[in-house]
Amino acid sequence: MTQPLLDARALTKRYPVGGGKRGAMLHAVDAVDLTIAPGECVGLVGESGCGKSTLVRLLARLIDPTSGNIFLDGADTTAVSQARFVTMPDRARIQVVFQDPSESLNPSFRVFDSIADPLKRLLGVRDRDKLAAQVHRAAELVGLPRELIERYPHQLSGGQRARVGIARAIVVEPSLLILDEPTSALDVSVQAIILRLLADLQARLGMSYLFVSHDLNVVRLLCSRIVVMYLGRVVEVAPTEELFTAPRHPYTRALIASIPDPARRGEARPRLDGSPRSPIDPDPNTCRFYGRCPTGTDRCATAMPELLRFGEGHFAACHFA
Amino acid sequence: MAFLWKRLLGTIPSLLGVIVVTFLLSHALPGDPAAYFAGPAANAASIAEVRTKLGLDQPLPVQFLRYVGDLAHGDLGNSLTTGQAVTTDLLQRLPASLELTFYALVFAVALAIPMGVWAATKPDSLVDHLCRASVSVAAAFPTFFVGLLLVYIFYFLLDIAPEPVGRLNEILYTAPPHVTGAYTLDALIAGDFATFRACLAQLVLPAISLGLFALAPIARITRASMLQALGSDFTRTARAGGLPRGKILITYAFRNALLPVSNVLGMVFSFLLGSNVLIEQVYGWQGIGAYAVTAVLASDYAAVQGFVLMMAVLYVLLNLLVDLLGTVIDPRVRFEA
Amino acid sequence: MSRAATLGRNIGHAFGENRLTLVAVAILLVLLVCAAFGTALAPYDPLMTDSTAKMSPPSGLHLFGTDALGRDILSRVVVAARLDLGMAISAVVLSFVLGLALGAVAGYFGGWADRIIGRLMDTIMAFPLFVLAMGIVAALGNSVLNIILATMIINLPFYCRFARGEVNVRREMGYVEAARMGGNRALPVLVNHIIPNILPAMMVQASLNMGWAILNAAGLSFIGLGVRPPTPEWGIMVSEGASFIISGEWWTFVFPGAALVLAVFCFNLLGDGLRDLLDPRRRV
Amino acid sequence: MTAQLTIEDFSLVFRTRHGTVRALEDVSLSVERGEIVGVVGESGSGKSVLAYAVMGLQDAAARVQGGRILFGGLDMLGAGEQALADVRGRELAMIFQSPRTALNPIRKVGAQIEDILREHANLPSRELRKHAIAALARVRIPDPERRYNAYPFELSGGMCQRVMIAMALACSPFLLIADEPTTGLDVTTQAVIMDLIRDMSRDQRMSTLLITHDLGLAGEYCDRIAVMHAGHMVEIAPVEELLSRPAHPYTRQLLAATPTPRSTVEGLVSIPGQLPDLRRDLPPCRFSARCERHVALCDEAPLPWTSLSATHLVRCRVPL
Repeated sequence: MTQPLLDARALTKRYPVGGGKRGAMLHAVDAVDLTIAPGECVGLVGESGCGKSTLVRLLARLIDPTSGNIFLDGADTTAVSQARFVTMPDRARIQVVFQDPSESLNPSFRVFDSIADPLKRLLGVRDRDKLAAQVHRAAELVGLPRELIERYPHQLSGGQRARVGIARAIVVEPSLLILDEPTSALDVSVQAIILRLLADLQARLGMSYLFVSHDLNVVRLLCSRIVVMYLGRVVEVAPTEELFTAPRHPYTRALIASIPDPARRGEARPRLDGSPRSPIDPDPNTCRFYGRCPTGTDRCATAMPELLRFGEGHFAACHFA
Repeated sequence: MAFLWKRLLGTIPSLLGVIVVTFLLSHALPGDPAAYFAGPAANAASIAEVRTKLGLDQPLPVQFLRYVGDLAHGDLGNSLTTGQAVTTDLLQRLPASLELTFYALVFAVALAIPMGVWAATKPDSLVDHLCRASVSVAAAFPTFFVGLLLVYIFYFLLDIAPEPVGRLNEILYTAPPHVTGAYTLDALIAGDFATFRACLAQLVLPAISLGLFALAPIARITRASMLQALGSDFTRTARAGGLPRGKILITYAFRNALLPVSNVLGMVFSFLLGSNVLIEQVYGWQGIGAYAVTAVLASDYAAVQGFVLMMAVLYVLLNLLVDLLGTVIDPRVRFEA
Repeated sequence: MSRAATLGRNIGHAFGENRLTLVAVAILLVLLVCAAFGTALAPYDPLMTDSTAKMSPPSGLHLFGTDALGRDILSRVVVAARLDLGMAISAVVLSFVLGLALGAVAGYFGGWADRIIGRLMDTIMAFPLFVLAMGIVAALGNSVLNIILATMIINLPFYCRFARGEVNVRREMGYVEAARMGGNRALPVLVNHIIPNILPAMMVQASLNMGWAILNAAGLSFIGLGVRPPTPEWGIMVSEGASFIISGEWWTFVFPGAALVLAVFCFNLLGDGLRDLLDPRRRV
Repeated sequence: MTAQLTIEDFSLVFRTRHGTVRALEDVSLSVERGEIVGVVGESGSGKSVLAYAVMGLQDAAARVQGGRILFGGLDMLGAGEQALADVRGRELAMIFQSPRTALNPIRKVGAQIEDILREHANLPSRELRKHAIAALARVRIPDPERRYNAYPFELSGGMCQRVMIAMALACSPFLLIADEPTTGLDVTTQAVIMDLIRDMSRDQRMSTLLITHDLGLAGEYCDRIAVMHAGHMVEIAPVEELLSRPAHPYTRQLLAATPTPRSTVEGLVSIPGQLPDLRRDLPPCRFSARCERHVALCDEAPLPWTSLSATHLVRCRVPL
């Protein structure tokens, strides 16, 4: 097997909460393992509050993990703090496209400056002509018309802003592009354009993608493998088709059953009711899904299920998978 | 009850900060306090004696402990001008200031809240514009200038207000027997309505001058938060539920609008207590503000420090009250504790 | 369309719609001219006493009348603009800069820096602010410089808290995280990406705060702190005139008081106008 | 069947500082007893404006330009504020998106339901609490007695939406308007809430108008779907027919742009161009500038409705 591009091991992030209960910790991300091969496109799904955003920020080295390591081409990036990582050459290799295009661009920067800033900072491009050439090339790649380059974000439409956000991320030619719900704020007609653009870019530039979304229908379009998170933990990893046809974890099943689908009108499908357990100081010996799970038994309350292999690239963390 | 205790404990850092600052102020005095306290006729020996007596030769932390120890005994030192203990002086004059501030606050709130609500229910109407204009104008007038203008107009020109000689014209009336220290209240307790009216008459102009400056922020925030509440999603829900207008206006909009209003009350108290000093000066009011001004001008440091400390403690307590009011209005605050 | 043109249109809009703001700006310019060239503009020497013209009411000779020492009140009011506006502007500028710096650090880094700065500001806010200013001037000594310092200190929490809040909100926004992804260290993120975007709102705060700073400085001199007679200053002039109310010589306190009101009112109007300009709901 | 709600040639504009926005033009739609009708469109299509207009809750800047809205026998546009308030909450109810902010944050949810009951249900005061708890129980809120005393901030988003539904259905209305009721909720919660809305309307023979941007969602839960584009209603048809044989070019493209469990990224169609600026002069067909089937006839006003069948209407000169 080739060396993965990104290899996260036992990644954990905890936040202290509120003064009252001294020492209480919010377990945002709990011992997550994740690998992404070069040129691979991995999807990450889960409900809000499941730790997707925290995991994205950890992998992007915007925050430091409480414990665990992130290897990039075998080199441990977590050996230095994120404050120092900012100036390392590897910084350019992981970039993020952020969720809301309207707040992911600096309102006082022109499009040109937004795209040029990482070039100057990360690659040290100073020469004006070279800078302009690279900015224009990135803009062209994302299909941004030339006349928009000198505009401010508030003069652009949502779709155009999304393109600028992508251009800014790919201009430094990253190896891994993390897409954090890149289309959730867009209308479907614009979403379709952006999704096609992303597929096209990946084919042309050969980057790896980590595509984060709450919409399984969107994730499956681009990704060959999908990671499902629940309350800070990975509960299932599987190749896309297999995840949809043979989901192992009860949460994944409920998630798939919840996708609105006119083809299955009126069918009685399993519903997932209630709300997740508290992420604050959860019992390490209880499955996080216990209590909401349709199949949970006493065993789930006393032993945390581990991720077990169920086939080629298919893992699930459930005693009854 | 848990949140009550939490709030009470929460004032401790503030009080501590206040004590440290007043201590630092007294030790940032230019020149030698010992020489100052020893008086003009002192020689080197007597100054040294005073220094030892006051503990000024000790290191700062020791002096601080001593300062805190004195405070714990209610000892704020002696005033040079009155010759009495500063604590006695201040406590004697405090009711006068509190009474004035209270009436000013009542005046401001009673006028500002209906004004703000009215303006918000008719945005961009004449009423709204008049409200905003008058509020802006009121905010621009220095309290001391308003005080003087009112005296000039209502006392000198129109002669309908009593002479600004403080709480009571003692040539015509005698002060009511001391119970609470607030003259209007004491006069009522004594059943002396003539004195009560006289006290009230004396209070009208200073209370209005003082209250006018508090009017603007309260009216402004009432209008703004009322507008916000009326435009909020939950007001829309109430309308979609076909609730009557009065219910929407009061139970839904106004109760929510009160939250930001109670939040600016802290700032309003800061204004009121500060401006109190100026108004007492203008009206010859025998409160702690006027006392402080005299002390400042006479370089009576112990009195000034005592005054600053007392005002700060008063302010911290008032803020605590506002905080508790907030918890009554907003369940979210209660549950945080 | 360039951003400058958009801004220009917005400014035109705000002023066109709100003539009052324009008037306020014009009056402020006049006051600033008085502050800059007061001595040259004033018809008389503001300190010159004239025993033949004590307490003369406003007339063609003395538009604002004269005071108890026969000094021309108009000249004194005009010349005082420099001191009054000077004290307020320097105090506001100081607290703006210091408050922005402290607030930005507290808001961006959080942690213990935030706790220390927050505690410091809480301590200042624990006092009724005018009372604290009195205490500071009384302790540090009776001088104009100390009035500025005291006014600066009591205004500091407003700027610090405002900046902290604004920075804190932006810290997690996409464009700031993108700037960090793009290789910006903490300082460039703050200076290039965050602060330029909060400056406009801070300026509005400053212009709204200016009137209050003027009132504070004038209030301190009214009770006899800081400025000493015979220096012309609005607060102290009102205070000097106060003793003549009972005898009806209104001009001695009305004109300097009116100057104060005018200055404060105009700054408040300017602040309101600027706020409308920035308000996203009105900008569309 | 009798129509519970009839909207006929309804037009509405917003007067703004920057010109008059022609938000809705000649919109017609009817909702039968017990029917679930979806109004689908992208942002800016006017679907929410329509919902608010039906409730009589439109913005102060809105001006009705023409048409009628009939609810039962009541002319909603001509009715006074008092008549509207009588109907709202009792016969006509609405639920909103972002349920957390749509509930009064400082009032117990039980009290908020009681407010509605007190106003419309004609119950003695001591019965209110019992009925409020029953309303909570009806929307399958576990432990309703305890939830009665909860404040909105103590409940999850999904739970708040159930409270909203309980409030809306407290007086068994004839028509429920649901404006993007599941936007911002997780997909699992969305399914639960939508099932609930469907079951409640089936059980009580209540008509439902579902406003959504999600064709998939409307496709699963509605009987009929109306598609809106730039303030026009462009197509109305029963669900199966609309999804399998869309007649309006916009509907077809919208369908092709919406990812389903069977779509591929190559198969995704993107709709060229943008929504027209509703403040400008507009052609009779507001989709014409984006339409590949555009012919000269399209620019001739007025744009008629074409009936493809008794139930399938399309507003296009050259339907598919």
